[in-house]
Amino acid sequence: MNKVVANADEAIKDIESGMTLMLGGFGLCGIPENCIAALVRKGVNNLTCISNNAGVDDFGIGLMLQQKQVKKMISSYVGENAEFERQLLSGELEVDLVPQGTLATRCMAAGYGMPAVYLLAGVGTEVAEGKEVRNFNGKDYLLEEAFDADFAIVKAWKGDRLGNLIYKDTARNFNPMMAMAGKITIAEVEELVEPGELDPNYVHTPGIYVHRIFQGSNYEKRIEQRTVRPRTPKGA
Amino acid sequence: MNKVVANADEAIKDIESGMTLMLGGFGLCGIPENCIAALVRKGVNNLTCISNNAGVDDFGIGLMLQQKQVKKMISSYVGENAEFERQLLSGELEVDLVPQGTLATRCMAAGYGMPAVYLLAGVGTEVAEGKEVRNFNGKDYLLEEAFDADFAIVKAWKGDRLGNLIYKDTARNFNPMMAMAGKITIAEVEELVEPGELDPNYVHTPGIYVHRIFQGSNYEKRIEQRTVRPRTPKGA
Amino acid sequence: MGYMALNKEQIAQRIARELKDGYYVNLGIGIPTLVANYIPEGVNVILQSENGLLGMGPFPFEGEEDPDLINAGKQTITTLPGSVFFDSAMSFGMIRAGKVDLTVLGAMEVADNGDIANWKIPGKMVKGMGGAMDLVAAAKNIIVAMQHTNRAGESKLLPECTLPLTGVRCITKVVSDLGVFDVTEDGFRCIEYAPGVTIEEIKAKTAGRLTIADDVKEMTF
Amino acid sequence: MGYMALNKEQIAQRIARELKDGYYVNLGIGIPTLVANYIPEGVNVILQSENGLLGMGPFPFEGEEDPDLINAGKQTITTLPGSVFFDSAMSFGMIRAGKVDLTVLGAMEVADNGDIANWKIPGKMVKGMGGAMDLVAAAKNIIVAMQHTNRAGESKLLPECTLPLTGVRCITKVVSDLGVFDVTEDGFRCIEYAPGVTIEEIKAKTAGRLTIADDVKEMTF
Repeated sequence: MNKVVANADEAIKDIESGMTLMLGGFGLCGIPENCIAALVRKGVNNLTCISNNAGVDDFGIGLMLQQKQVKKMISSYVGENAEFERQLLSGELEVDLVPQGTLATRCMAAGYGMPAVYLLAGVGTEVAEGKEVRNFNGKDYLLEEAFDADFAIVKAWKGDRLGNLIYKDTARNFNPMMAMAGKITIAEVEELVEPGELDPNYVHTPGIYVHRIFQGSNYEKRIEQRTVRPRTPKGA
Repeated sequence: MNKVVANADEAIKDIESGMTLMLGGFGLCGIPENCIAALVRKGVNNLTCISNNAGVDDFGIGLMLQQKQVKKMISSYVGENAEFERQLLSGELEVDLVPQGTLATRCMAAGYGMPAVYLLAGVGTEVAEGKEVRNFNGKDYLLEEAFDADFAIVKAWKGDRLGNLIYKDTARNFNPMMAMAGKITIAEVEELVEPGELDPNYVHTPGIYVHRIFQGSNYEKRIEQRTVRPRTPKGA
Repeated sequence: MGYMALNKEQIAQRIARELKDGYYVNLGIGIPTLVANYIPEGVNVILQSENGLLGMGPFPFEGEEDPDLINAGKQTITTLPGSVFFDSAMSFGMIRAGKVDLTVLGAMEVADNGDIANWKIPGKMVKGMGGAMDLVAAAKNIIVAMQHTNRAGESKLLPECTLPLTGVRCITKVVSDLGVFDVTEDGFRCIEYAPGVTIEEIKAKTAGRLTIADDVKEMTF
Repeated sequence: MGYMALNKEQIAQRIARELKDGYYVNLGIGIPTLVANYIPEGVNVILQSENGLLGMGPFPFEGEEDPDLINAGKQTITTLPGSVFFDSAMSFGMIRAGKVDLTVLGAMEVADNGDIANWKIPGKMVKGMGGAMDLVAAAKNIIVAMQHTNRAGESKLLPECTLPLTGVRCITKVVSDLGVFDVTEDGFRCIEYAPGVTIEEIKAKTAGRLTIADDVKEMTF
């Protein structure tokens, strides 16, 4: 069993215009940079993208927005992106804003074979419009359906030939749920290792969920908000 | 912040008769041996126990059954236990048999703040009796409610003062979901370590879910089915 | 002339031929467990154990049993390179999400519409369904390993199950001691018969609707 | 006569007094983030960042920023001994399950029944709600850090929110530049006023129902 493909272009070769994609990452942290670049090269369009954010103007999903490849974004937060706002206000782009926890849980539901779950977020707000409201134990919940994505594209720290993945720090974020949720799941990793090199107790995404894997290259890993504290002066 | 208690007796001191408990483990693997022993010593009864299995006659939850401490078992499989069967057939014990995946997911739902989820298992069987059936995308599902437990009692391999836990091998099983699901969660661990000793990327149960933790002792870790293969003869 | 029916090892051996390279497979307790011993050369499959393991290895050598490492039958086992542990919720999540390609399990009764009963004998046996209901509800490809008849010689391949169901219209194939049967809209379709077993015997011992495939053939070992 | 109102740091400082030893706390973007700088001596709290971290530490030293280690505001941060990473589903799972003891967040408007609006200005701003709707729907204890009035001097503590809601009847306390207000059945109850601010000014600048606690007192720093 070998799920390894040569590179991002091969991994995404059968992604077609009009498809629904999940893309991992939070802000620019833990995003599948190589696959996004390949999608831009391939030029598919009319995509529906499920991703917590929409990148910034010149990085992440922002690169796909620049090329007008995205028909609809399903996200929780789409600030930091002027081109996004322009396309949205001009009507070129549809957006479905979903509370972040609901977004994560609708991915998880898909990966866990649950067609729908009841969640708290958004009760009494415009997010609830058109949704079933149901009371359990005195509290109202919204019925939220699992997402249905043709491909999930995730970024992991390390992975093996069988598709087992581990993530690093907060670059984990949405990646594990999306990895579970795609009909076909593509994983790009910083380091591809042999089966047996990852400790079986500490794999975050079991390989059964992953269909294709490759070692990415030239990761930029851009930082959105570089915040630091001063060093205590040396020898002071 | 220090969640450490001295021992099992202190950890369970406010568990009272009539309460609902979740107990981790699969068969005799990964069960909270120390807390079960303390519950037997304390002699509380009329308990409702949510646990995948009911132990064997003289170990695990079987020890509580011997003392007639259990009013109701909520489990997926209760074979391997003659005393259990006797109490059940005589009407002393109630049992609610739940498909194993549904059992796990109803624990998870509680830990994830989901009051109910739709699941496949049991549609068209007697498990579906009295439950809402709903069709999503052409398939029928049952509405299954989250469990509501006063205490969850789990067994981990290592844990720290803050309640962070890691499990070993298949001793993980139901423990992580139950740890998330209890109103109060008690963890017994084989090794109690200092914060910082567990790699933050590989903690299975974040300490926020755990209220009390102690290092257990004298683990028997009994094996139910000792199966082995012959060694190739040496120097043959 | 040859055997009159398959023994358990042969049932397992025949089922093993259904495995395809790259499959994720869940093997139930009993005969299904034996299937692991007959995986064909060149076919790599990964065994899922629903208590939380992908990549189940063979039994350990004596003295190397680890109480923390068991399968869903509570047997001591080992791991393989690339194995992964996970919790029970994720385990059944992957089952429900259709990630397991093939499930093999035993049955007390099956019906010609694909129903299966294997968890309860009212008033007699109250062991519980374990993971069987989740598996049959979700798996795409379910093969049942079973004896064709009970001890009284009565058919266990029925027009309708008499015992409480485990799942409805879910099984795809039955391998019994007498033959191999696809579950079709027309009921059981016999596609192979055990060496020495006659079609007449199969007809006599199958209570459910039965058709015989045009190209039915004798099983070989 | 002292200040005429609190600055942002002082609002954060006042909110920090609400932290109790052992609390798990989620701090939103903006003023709430500053609360971490004023945690009282002897009070140990663990900060949750909803992108997947418990035990958020201070900003890194220059040159030690790690792009894989950020908070929900996308700022580079550090960990502390005992920190844990997890995925977004678990992060919001613990929020929904009520494991986070206190949430501090900003608001554009609040209403005297506990409603809050902080995610959308129709036709103007379409950034999205991020995790705010999940947090306000689930947290038991929600403190809002905000300016009492908008740039035009109009009250943001209203009888009813005019902007699209983030959550209904959920906030428990407001700390504004003018004072501290519990949210009660009778609307906002002023329990403290900022040094140099008069009750009359608070009354004039609060459009929602307002009561003044009998033991109302001046805030001290």
